[in-house]
Amino acid sequence: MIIIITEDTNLGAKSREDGRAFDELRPLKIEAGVLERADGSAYLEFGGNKILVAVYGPKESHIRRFQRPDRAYIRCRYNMAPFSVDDRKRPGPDRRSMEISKVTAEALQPSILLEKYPRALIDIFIEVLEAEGGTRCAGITAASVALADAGIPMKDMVVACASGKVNDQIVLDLSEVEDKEGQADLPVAIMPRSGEITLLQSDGSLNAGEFEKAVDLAVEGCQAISKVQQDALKKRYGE
Amino acid sequence: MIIIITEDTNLGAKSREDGRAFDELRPLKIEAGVLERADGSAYLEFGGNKILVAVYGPKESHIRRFQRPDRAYIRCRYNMAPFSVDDRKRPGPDRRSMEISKVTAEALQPSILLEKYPRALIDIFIEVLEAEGGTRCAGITAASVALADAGIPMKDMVVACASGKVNDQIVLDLSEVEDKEGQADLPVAIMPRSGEITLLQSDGSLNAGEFEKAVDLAVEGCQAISKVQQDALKKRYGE
Amino acid sequence: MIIIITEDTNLGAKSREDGRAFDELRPLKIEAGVLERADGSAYLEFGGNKILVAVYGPKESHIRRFQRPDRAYIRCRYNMAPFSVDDRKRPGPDRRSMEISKVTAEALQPSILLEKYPRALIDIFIEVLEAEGGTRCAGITAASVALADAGIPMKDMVVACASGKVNDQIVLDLSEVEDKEGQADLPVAIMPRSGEITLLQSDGSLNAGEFEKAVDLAVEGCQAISKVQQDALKKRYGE
Amino acid sequence: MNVVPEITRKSITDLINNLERPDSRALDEYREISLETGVISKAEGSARVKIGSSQIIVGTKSQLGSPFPDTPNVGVIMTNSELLPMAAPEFEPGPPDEKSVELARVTDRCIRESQMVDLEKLCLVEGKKVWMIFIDLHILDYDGNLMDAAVLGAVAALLNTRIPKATMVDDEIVIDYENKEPLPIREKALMCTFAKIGEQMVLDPSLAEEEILSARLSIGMTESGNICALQKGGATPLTKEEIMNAVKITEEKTKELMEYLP
Amino acid sequence: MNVVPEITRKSITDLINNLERPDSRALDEYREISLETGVISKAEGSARVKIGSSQIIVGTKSQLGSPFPDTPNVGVIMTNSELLPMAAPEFEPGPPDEKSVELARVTDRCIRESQMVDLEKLCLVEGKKVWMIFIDLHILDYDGNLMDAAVLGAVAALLNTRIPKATMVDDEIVIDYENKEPLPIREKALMCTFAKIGEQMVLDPSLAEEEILSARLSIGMTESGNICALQKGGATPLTKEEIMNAVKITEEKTKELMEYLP
Amino acid sequence: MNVVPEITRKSITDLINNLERPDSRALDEYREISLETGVISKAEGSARVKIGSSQIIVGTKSQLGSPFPDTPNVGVIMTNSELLPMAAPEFEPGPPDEKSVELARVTDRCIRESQMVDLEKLCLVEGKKVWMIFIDLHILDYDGNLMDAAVLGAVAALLNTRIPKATMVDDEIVIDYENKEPLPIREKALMCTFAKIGEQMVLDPSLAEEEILSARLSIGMTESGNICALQKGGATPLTKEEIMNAVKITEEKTKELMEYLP
Repeated sequence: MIIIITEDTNLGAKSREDGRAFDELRPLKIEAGVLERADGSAYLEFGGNKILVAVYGPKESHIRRFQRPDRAYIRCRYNMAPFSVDDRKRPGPDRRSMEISKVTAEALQPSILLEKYPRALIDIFIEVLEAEGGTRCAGITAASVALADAGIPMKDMVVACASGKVNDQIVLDLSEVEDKEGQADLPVAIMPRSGEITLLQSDGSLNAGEFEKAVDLAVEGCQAISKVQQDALKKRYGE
Repeated sequence: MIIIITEDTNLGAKSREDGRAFDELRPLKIEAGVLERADGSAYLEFGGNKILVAVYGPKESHIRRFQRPDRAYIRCRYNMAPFSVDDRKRPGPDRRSMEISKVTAEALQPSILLEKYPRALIDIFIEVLEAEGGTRCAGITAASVALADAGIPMKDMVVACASGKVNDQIVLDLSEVEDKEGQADLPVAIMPRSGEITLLQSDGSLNAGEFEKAVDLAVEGCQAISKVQQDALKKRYGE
Repeated sequence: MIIIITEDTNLGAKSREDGRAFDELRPLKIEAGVLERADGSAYLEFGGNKILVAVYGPKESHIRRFQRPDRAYIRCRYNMAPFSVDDRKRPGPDRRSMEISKVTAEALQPSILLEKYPRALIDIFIEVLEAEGGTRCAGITAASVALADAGIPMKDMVVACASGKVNDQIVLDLSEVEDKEGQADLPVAIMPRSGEITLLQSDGSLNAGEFEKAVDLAVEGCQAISKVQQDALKKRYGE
Repeated sequence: MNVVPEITRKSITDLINNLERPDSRALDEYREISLETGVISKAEGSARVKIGSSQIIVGTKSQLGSPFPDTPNVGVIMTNSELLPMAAPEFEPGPPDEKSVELARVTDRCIRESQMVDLEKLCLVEGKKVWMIFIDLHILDYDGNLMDAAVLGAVAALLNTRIPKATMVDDEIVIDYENKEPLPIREKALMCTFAKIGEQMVLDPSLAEEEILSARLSIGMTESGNICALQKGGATPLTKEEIMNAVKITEEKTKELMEYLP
Repeated sequence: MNVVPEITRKSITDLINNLERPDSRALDEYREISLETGVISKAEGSARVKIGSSQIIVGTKSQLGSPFPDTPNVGVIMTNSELLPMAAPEFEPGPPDEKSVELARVTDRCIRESQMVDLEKLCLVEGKKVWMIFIDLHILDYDGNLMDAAVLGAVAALLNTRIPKATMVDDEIVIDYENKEPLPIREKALMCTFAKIGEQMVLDPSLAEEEILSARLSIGMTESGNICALQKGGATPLTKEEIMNAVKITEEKTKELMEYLP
Repeated sequence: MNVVPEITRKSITDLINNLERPDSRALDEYREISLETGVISKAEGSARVKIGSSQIIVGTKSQLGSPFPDTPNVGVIMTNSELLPMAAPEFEPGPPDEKSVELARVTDRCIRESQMVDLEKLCLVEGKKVWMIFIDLHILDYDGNLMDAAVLGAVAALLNTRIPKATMVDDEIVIDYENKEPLPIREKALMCTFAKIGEQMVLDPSLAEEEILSARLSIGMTESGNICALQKGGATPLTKEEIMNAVKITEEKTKELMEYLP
C-alpha cells in the first residue's frame, strides 16, 4: 500500500500532494529519433511516465479495412507494457486501450495531411513503458514528435495535456494519485497554432464554470508542452 | 427457486403445469417489419419468448467462405441476449448457439429460391431477447416472416413447433419448465404446403409409437402457427 | 502418483529404470500408409509413444502467408490428443506445441526438394495419440516416412532421436520418467546419409565433453532408427 | 465503412449551414423518443428506448462478486454493449470493436461518475462480497446517436431494476428472492450528443447526419447541471466556443430528456 | 467446400434410385466395422473405431469437479470433438466449427439421454464434488458417417473406462488410483445414420454419398428400442414416411451394431 | 516475410566467406552492447539492453501463486515475450507468433536449466504458496540477434529484482513491502548465438546477416561452462564440427558477456 503523508500547512498554490502549483507541469523530457527500424520515433518522460512511440508509413496496405480511397488511413495502437503498472498487466488489448487507441487516432488525424497519400496506411504504435497518470496525453504528445520525425507532412503538431479537479481545486496535469483520488480528470489535445481542440474527454464531476476553467488551464499546459516538442525536433534536426 | 404447486385434481386434457390442454399452444403474436435498417424483420412473442429477427440480402459478399457459384449462401446467427435467461449469459457464440444456427439455416434453406442469386449472401440474424422454452422453433417461425418481409422469393414459409413427452404424456409446445423436467423434446419444422419436414431433432426418450405421435402433434402445431405467420404478413402488406 | 522402485543393485550398462542399456532404444514400430484421405501417412510406436502423421500436398494455397515465390512452404502442426497425457490436455495449440511445430518444420525442411514446387503448400500434421517421452523426435521420424509415402521428393529421410544425462550418465532415448527426473535432454535430428544435423536442442546441464558424447550417441540412435524407417517403406512399397 | 456520395454530403451541409435539417428539425431538437421499462421479465431491470429509429434494449442483472482490491467497500457496475449485426448492414458478427467499446465505456462513465447508484450500499462484506450490476446494451437498430439512447436506456433500466434483498445471518449471506428492492438511486444523469456539420453543431444527429459529421461531442450531465462525462469524437477539431455552447444547450436538454424517465 | 462434378452426382444418384450403391452394398448395409478398446494406456478408457475408412480414436478422462447448480447430485459428461486437419484435405486447423460442434453435441445427447451412465452414482458430495467424464473424439480419417462411428467409439470407450475409487474418509475425499472401477453402465444406446439420395434413404453413407446427399437423418436408439436422440441435417426436407421407415431400420440395425461392443 | 535481393545475399556471403563482415567485425565479435538496470521504477526488476540497434526492455514482477502439482516445493518463473509491432515493419499486432514463443521459451530454458534462481527458496508453503516471477521481454527495436539480448536483459533484470519479504506469522502470510530482498541467485548463465552464412559461422548476427542466414545456433552457458540450453534454427543443417566449434567460442564469449552484468 502507498501511504502518502500530506502536511496540513501546505496552502495556496503549493497545496498539491507533490508540491506543485495548480498550474505546474511535471518535469518533461522528449527525445526524437530513438529507434533504428521505425520510420519515426520519440521517447518521452513526463513525471513518472515513460512513453515510446514508433511511426511507420505512409505505406501500402493489403488489408481492405485499412484503406481509404481518398486519403491515408491511421492505425493507432496504444499498449501498456506488463511491467508498466503496479500489478502486472496481462499482455494484449483490453477495452481501455481500445478506447484510447481510437481517441488518440482521432486527436492526431486533424493535423496530418492524409489526402496526400490515398490508400496508404500510417501506423502509430504507442508503448507505455511506465505509467504514472496521464499516459494518453503523453502518448499523443510523443506521437506528434514521432510523426514529424517520420517526415509525415502535418499542418501543426498536436499536443495534449490533462487538467482536472482535486481537493475542490482546478489543477493542471494530474499525477496518478491525483487522478485516482481526484474529483475530475479532463484530457485535452489541441493544434497549438489555431488553439482548436482535437481531443476532449471528461471523467468526474464539474460544473460549467469549473469545466471552462479546466479547459483553459489544459490548453495553457498544451501550449507549454508544445515548446518542448519543438525543442526535441530542433535538437535532432537543427533549427 | 421457482416453486410450482400443481393440484392433484388436475386431470385429463388440463393436466399441464400452466393449465394448457395437451395440444394447446402458448399465446402467440407475430409482427412483420419492425426494424428500420434491416431489409426484412419480424418480432415474435410466444409464451414468455421474445424473439427478433432481421434479414439482410441477397447481397454481395467479399468472403470466399460465404460464396457458392450456383446459388445464394445463407448465413444464420442465433444469439441470446445476456439478459434473456435466468443467469446472465456471457455474450458471444457458444456450442449450443452454433448448433442451433446450423440447424436453423438447414430448416429454412429448402423454402428459399437460392438459385436465383448465385454468389449472393443472405444474412439471417435471430436475437432471443427473452427465452422461455422453444426458442429455436420460435426463431425459425419468425425468420420465415422476416425473409418474406425482405422480399426474398420462397416456395413456402417454413414454420416450426416442438412437441414432447411430459409426465408420460405427449404434449405440444413445451414450456421452459416442461422442457427441463420433461422426458423428451422434439422440435420440428415443416413446409406447410407439402407437410415435408425441414427440421427434426429429438432429445429424450420416446418409443416408436410415442415418437410418431409427437411428430404428428408437432406438425399440427406448425399448421396452426402458419396461419399466424400469414396474418402477420397480411397485416403489414394487406391481403 | 507413480511410485517407481529402483533396485540399488542395478549397475553398469543395465542401470536404467526400465532396465535398458545406456545406448539401447525403446521398442520401435513404424507403419507407412495408414490413412485413407491423406496423401501420405505413417503410424509409429516407440516405447509408450503412439504417433500418427498425415501429409497433404504439394497443393495450391490461397493464403498469402503460406506462399513462397521460389519454393514450397511447409506448414507443420504438432498436436497432442487430450487423452495422450496423464492429466487431460485442453485441445488447441499451446506455447510448447507452437515451438515444437516450428523446430519440426525446420528439421524436415533441409531434406525436401522444395524448389520443385514454387508457391505450393505442404501440410504436415503430427498427432500425438499417446506420449511417453521423446514425442518431438518420434514425430519427426514418423513425418519423414509420411512425406515419402506422399511421394514428396526428398534428398534424404530425416530421422530423430534424443539422448540425455540421467544419474550422471549419458544415455540414449530418454523415457518419460528419465526426461522428468534426468539432468539433461538433447533431441537431435539428422540426415542419415551426410550425418548433418537438422534439429538440435538441449535442455538441462551438460559440460562440453558430455555434450559431445550425447550428440554422438543421439546420432548413433538416429542411424539405427533410420533402418526401421526404410523397412517401413519397403514393407509398403517393396524393395 | 459507408461512402456517402459527395452530392448528398453537400446538400445536407448546405441545409444545416442555413440552420435547417433534412428531417425539418431545429438544430437543437431531438427526434421522437419513446421509452418503455420492464420489457424483459427475466432481466432484473430493463428498458426499450427509441430515438428516431435507433432502438436499444437494455437489460440489467445482479450477481454477487468480489470488489476491486482498491475499492473494497463499493459495488461494481459493468456495462457491456453489442452492436448487433442485425442493427446495420455494415455491422459484422464478432467481438466488440472499438466503436462498441467506446459506446459501453462512455455510458459506463456517465453512470459511474454521476454517482447515480450509491455503490457503497451495494457492499455486503467489505473486501469480500459486493453486488455486481451488469448493464447490457443490446443495439437492435442503428439510425444514429446511439450514445444518448444508450445512456437513456441504461438509466431507465437501472431505475427499473429490482435486486433480491441480501442480509447477513450468522456469517452467511442470505439472498431473498421473494423480497426484491430497487437500487439505491441518487441524482440521475443523461447524455446529449452533438454533431458538427458544416459550420453548425446539431443535436441528436440522425444516421444521415452522422455519416457526414466532422466532429461529435457527447456530454453527460446530472440533474443539477454537473458535467459527469464528456467525449469528443471525429476527425475534425472543435473550438472552445462550440464546446461551451453545447454545454449550455445540454443544461436545458437534459431536463427535457429527464421527463421520459419513469 | 467440395464441388462434386455433376456427372458423378448423377451416376451415384441413378445407381441408388435403382437400389444399388457405388460400393455394391445394400441400401441398409453398413460398411466393414472394426472396433478395438483399450488402445491408449494413458486414457482411462479408449477405443479405436473404423467404419469403412472413417477412423476415430475416442479417449476418456475423469476429473473431480463441481456439479451444475441445477443438477447438484449428478456427475457430468463432457463430449468434445476435433475434426483434425489430418482427417480430410478440406479440414483446417482452428477451433471447432459448427460441423464439429454438431458431431460432439449429438454424440453427447445420445449418451446422456439414453441414461447409459448412471450419473447419480458419479456424485461424491451433493452440490460440491462429482466426477466429470471427458469424452474426446479424435477424428483421424474422414470417409463419411462420422456420427455413427463417434457414438460407437464413445460408447465402447465408456465401457472400457476405469476410474479410481473415490471414498469419503472423515470429510476428506480419498482417491484410490490402485483400485479402479468401471463406470456404472445401464442400458446402452447407439446411432444409425441415413442419407437421402435421389428417391432413397441409404444407411451409413460413404464419403462419396455424403458429398451428394440432400438430407441426413441420424437416429440414436437404446437396446430396448427407445429413440434417445435424433438429428436431421441437410438442405432438403424429409417426409414423415421416410423418417418412420428409418426408425424401423434403426431398430434392427442398432442390434447388429451392439454386437461390436466389448 | 522479407525477400532479400540476390545481389545483397551474394555480396554478404562473399564477404563472410572471406572472413569479413558487412560492419567490419571479426566473425566472433559482438556489436556494441549496452545494459542499464533499474530503468522501470514500477517493475520489481528491470533492464534495458541494446546489442547493436536491437533493443529490449525486460521487466520482472512477482506474485504469490500455486506451485505446479509435480513440483510442489519450488517457485515458478514465467517468461513472456512480445515482438512489438513497433520493433520492425514486418511485425504485426496480435497474439505471440511462433518466433515470439520460441524466443520466450529458449530464454526461459536458459534461466531455468542453469538453476540460476534458487527456486526452492521461493516456496512459502509447500504445495500451496510459492512466488511466481514473471519476466516480460518487451522487444522495442529489432536489428538481429534477439536471443542473446533477451537472455542478457532477463538475467540483468533478475539480478536487479527486489521482491517483498514474505514470512509466515501464525499461519498467515505477511508480505512486507517495506523490506525488499534480492532473488536468491546462484551461478549465472548467458547465451551466444551464431549464424551460418556461406561456409562460416558468425557470432551475433546483425539484421542484414539474419535475413540471409541458412542456420542459427544459440548456446546458453553457465559461468562454469555448462551448456544449459541450446537451440538450432533455420532450414539448413549443421555439422557436428560446426556445433562443437561454436561451443568452444561460447565458452570464451560468455565470460566477456558476463562483464556487462551489474
